[in-house]
Amino acid sequence: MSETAKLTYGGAINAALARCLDQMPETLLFGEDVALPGGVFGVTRGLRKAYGERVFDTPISETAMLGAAVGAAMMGRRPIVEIMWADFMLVAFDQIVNQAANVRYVSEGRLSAPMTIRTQQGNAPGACAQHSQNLEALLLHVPGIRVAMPVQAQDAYDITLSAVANDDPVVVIENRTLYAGAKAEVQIGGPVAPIGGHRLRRAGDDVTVVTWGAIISSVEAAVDSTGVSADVIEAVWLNPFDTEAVLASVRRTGRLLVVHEANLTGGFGAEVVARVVESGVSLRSAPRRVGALDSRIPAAVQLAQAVLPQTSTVAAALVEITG
Amino acid sequence: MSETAKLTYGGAINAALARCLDQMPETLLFGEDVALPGGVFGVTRGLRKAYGERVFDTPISETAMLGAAVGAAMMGRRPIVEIMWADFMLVAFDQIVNQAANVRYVSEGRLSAPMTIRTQQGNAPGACAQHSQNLEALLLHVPGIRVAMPVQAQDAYDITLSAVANDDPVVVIENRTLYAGAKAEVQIGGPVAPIGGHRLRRAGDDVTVVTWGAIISSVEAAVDSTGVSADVIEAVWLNPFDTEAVLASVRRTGRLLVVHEANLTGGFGAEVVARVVESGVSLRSAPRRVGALDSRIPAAVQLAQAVLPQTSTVAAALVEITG
Amino acid sequence: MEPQMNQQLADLHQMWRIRILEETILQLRLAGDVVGSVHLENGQEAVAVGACRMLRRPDAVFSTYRGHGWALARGVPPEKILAELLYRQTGVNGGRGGSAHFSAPEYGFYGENSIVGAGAPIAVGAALAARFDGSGRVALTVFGDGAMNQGGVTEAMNLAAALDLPVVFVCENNKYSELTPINDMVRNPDLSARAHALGIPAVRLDGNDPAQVAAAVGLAITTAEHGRGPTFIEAFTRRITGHYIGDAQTYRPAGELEADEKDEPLARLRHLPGFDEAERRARAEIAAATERALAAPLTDPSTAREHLYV
Amino acid sequence: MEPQMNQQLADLHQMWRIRILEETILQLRLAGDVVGSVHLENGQEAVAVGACRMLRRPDAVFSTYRGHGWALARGVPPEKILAELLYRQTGVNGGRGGSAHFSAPEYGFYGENSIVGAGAPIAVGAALAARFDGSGRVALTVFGDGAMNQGGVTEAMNLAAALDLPVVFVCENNKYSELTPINDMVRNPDLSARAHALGIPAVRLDGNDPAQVAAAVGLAITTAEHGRGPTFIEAFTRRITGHYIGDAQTYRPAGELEADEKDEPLARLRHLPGFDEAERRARAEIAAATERALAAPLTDPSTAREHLYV
Ligand SMILES: Cc1ncc(C[n+]2csc(CCOP(=O)(O)OP(=O)(O)O)c2C)c(N)n1
Ligand SMILES: Cc1ncc(C[n+]2csc(CCOP(=O)(O)OP(=O)(O)O)c2C)c(N)n1
Ligand SMILES: [Mg+2]
Ligand SMILES: [Mg+2]
Repeated sequence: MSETAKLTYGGAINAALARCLDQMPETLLFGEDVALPGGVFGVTRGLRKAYGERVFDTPISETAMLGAAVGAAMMGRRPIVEIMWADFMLVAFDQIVNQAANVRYVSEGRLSAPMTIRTQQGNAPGACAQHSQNLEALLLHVPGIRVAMPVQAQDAYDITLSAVANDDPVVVIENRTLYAGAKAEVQIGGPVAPIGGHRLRRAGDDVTVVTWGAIISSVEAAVDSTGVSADVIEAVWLNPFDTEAVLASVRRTGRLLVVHEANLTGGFGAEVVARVVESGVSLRSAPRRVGALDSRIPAAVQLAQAVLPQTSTVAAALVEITG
Repeated sequence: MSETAKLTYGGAINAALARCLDQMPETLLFGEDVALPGGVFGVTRGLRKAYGERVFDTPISETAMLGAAVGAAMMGRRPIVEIMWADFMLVAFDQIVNQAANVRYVSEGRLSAPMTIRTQQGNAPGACAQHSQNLEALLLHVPGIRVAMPVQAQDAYDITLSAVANDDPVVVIENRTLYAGAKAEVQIGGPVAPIGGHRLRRAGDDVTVVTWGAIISSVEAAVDSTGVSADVIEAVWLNPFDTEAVLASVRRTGRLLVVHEANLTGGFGAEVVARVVESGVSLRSAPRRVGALDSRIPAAVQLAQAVLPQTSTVAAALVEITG
Repeated sequence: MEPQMNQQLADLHQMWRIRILEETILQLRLAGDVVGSVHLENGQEAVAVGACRMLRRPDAVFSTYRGHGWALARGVPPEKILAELLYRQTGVNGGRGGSAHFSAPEYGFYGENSIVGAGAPIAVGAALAARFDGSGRVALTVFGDGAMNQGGVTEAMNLAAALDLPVVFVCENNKYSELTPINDMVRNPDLSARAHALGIPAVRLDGNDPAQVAAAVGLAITTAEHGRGPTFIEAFTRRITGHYIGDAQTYRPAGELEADEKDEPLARLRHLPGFDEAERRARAEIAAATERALAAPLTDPSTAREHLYV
Repeated sequence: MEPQMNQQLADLHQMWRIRILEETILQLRLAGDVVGSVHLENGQEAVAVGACRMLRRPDAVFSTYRGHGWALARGVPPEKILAELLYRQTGVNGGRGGSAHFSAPEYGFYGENSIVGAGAPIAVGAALAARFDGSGRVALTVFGDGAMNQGGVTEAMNLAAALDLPVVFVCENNKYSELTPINDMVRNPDLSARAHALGIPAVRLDGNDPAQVAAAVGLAITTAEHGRGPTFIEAFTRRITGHYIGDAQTYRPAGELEADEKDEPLARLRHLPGFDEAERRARAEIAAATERALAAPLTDPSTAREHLYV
């Protein structure tokens, strides 16, 4: 039964998690401060009360948390584990890359790990270098893991459901700057979509812009302010990545700009560019990437601004590539 | 005083480490089984005996080992730490990405972390999925870390020295299939080069092949067997990456093939392709990448062969791109 | 025969099966039929045998790379193990796992792990699942002395203790981590003290005696069944082969290996009347299994891309 | 005055300096001059003050994100700390570290760390360096109760114990990890037992009493100087502000915060004759420092790319 509700991004995730806990009895939800406190960003508020012991707090032990998710998933549970900041994955990256990712393949399909890792990433004013990274590219090089990055409340709702319902490990990367934003009309209770797909955020003819994550607001602002006629493809799912949609658009526009908040070198933007040019599609100008400089992220806001991509950088790239 | 010696790849690293310990009193060498046993591959044989307590064994505690390297380096030591398999970095990735990489930048240059991480990677017949990965791309997305990948004995010697002498964290990725190979004439004792640069392994006109790691032997075999006239650029240093050399070659050949053993999606090959096409250099055909399929690596040799790039795959790509 | 004697003979037979399986694997490896990294558990058989005979159907075992014997003791047919190491279609994972990373969930063997310590948190997850799935499962994870220094093992033990989860942590203390003595890598050689400190009941015992191991695992299961959570067992044992094939064991003090060979679980039982008979039966079984495994077709390489995702 | 009294007044003054520094930071944060994540250590000042007064020049402190007071107690001028949080050129790192990740090695403050537990292995490295550099350095690392459950901390303690390295592990047990009580996350509330189990001498003490902390740290330094390696100190204390700014502390049982406020280190010393005077001096100092910090120029954004590599 589909209905709509006015929800923030965080509220949409909360609603999706509630639905998962409600309709999939094999779900578990755990992480640091997620249960009794309801999450440091309030995203899991009320879920412990509503769903009892299936929602619980853990020690500050990311390796044990992720390992426990792998093991519980192997046994048929559907754990949803929160890693409070994407940066913290790195203390336990083995459990994602060497463990979760291998379960299905190495067992020849006899085992699986239907687990969801919720985390959030990115820079916000004043965050330190250890709380500012955009790490999706690390995950996107790992076969066996799915990755999504919702930005709109509706996507946050839908993708959370699709991720939890999927039978492989999925990392859903949220963004804390969005949690408490404006409320939006969110369709809830509809059918659960399979994973994958993209969102077309702007339609245009002169350039294809591929982007993901919270920086899409800069991209939209840049498109709107420059008046460039752009197809803006939001890759809400990065694995599986909708290469076909990008190619179809570039075939039409003949130009490609990729924008991400992560630093450029080795970012997933390179993969998008490589796939497009390998396809042999003919381009009217050289493809471009906009991302953070290859730097650590300073805490100082004015310094971070100099490192991270800004609306003006995106606008300049749009003008240049179409000019 | 430069002289030459006949050394295996492993022997060349051993000689370089001995020279570091000898000439740089602030060096330390540690890791699992590196001291008394001389390393599970014998690479550090004899060093404990020759250099005493500065060479020592550690518990199976990669986080503590890498953290200890960071801390000792901050204090002016020059630790060389061995991570036995690149796959094992992942239990302690935080100490590389969130700790070592940040030391200089976040302290505004007041601190530094002149440490070297030696590890080895890649598939060898029968290795399991957790001992087969090629993980350079993960490191190459991390600003603040340098990365090299020597294949020839001379490079192994030179790069080890350059890495240890460098004042930033450097990861030297070796390959265990090379350690006990044929001996080669190695120039030892010469001046220590700064980090960076590439090696031109074949010179030719019709295609630029950029590659790194042990797979270069497949690349060379493919070039030789197809008779394609190829510039083969070995990126022994991946960070800093010698973009200029690649561009100069592609400007001449008009074609680009990148070959790596790591799986394609999100591999560093994408970055190389992106840099080349972003430069606007005009290409005679679409660039191509050859790498492992996006898969986990099966233990079964015949399955691994189906997943990993083979000489025949490289040869086919060479013929196709130049044909 | 008395029941105790029956049990001893049953254990003996199981230990012989493991020993001969391992010896067979060694031969296959030396002959080049098996390639790559292989870790044998010769000398350590009593831990697997003592523990697995107490486990019930729903229980789940998580071992390390040194896991062939654990799989066998758990009931995985030797042919399927050998076929796995030989990369045959009939292997438990069609050769994708290989010696160091195979699993056979249909026998309660949830797999080896080649990352030191990484199986412990995963076992905790299997125990967590048991809290909700009504299976009554107890998860048993086995790792070495050296693995105690991998942070994730402490995290796993603490999580199991904090949540009262039904986990049996078995530490096979064989004195060495690869080529390095554990006692050079810790200050306090009593590894069980770490479990104690986390509030986990812990016992140290002779891991070359299957009866002692079985008793402790039995108690651990009861503890878990009563909702009282995890138990830690430090089982002293010795491997009488190298860490890997080709390990010359030069790190062993003079005489140690000889002493270990006298004290290994099979040597201890040489006096038993059924000793030779148990060996014969095991040899026959493993030989037949080897023949069948070798005769099975290699897994088709065209399947290599399957099973990455659902 | 007797020396003891002198010491008490000196400690009191130091604690006031920290308290007022933190209060000032809170005001700056609420006013929007400081932005982002800020973790105050109100109520926990006695640990930093007791410990740092025992440290010698070459010693190295590694704290967490809750480190302003540790830096101050180590001798970093308040102006440089405030300027750091205000992203000024005159900040200890020109604003690159910010509240949660700054360092000032010239004062023996090797920095905060915002990854729970990550500072412990790094401190072990600083102690390792001391074995070879003739500095006589002791490395002190401080972390919270919750950090004890991060595997790297156990690894670090074991490595220090195995190598007899001069490290002081200080665990500030303030009962909470963010919003979650530590006693819900462990079975054995005695965290020092974990150090004991690793063979590390461990002590539990009243962390609101600088004298107790100082005595323990002094002993730890002597232990380290004699080549006997690490010491673990579990210092009980309470933070009387939220974990982060904006934390409403709804997770606190009724009456707890009030009790904590009565028992916090400054409240305990209210009877001392020099109490008000110490506060006045501290206020004047921090106010002047704040003024200077606010007047300093913001770090030039054009420098943002510098210092990534040598
Ligand atoms: C995280 C990690 N570090 C290092 C290794 C390499 N390694 C494999 S086995 C081993 C020794 C393990 O010793 P122990 O835990 O005592 O087990 P045993 O082999 O003696 O059964 C090491 C260091 C690994 N596999 N994983
Ligand atoms: C590896 C990691 N996991 C989680 C966090 C988020 N986090 C920051 S502070 C904190 C609580 C730490 O509690 P404790 O160690 O008791 O220190 P306290 O804040 O009480 O001083 C958590 C979970 C983190 N920074 N790093
Ligand atoms: Mg061992
Ligand atoms: Mg705390």
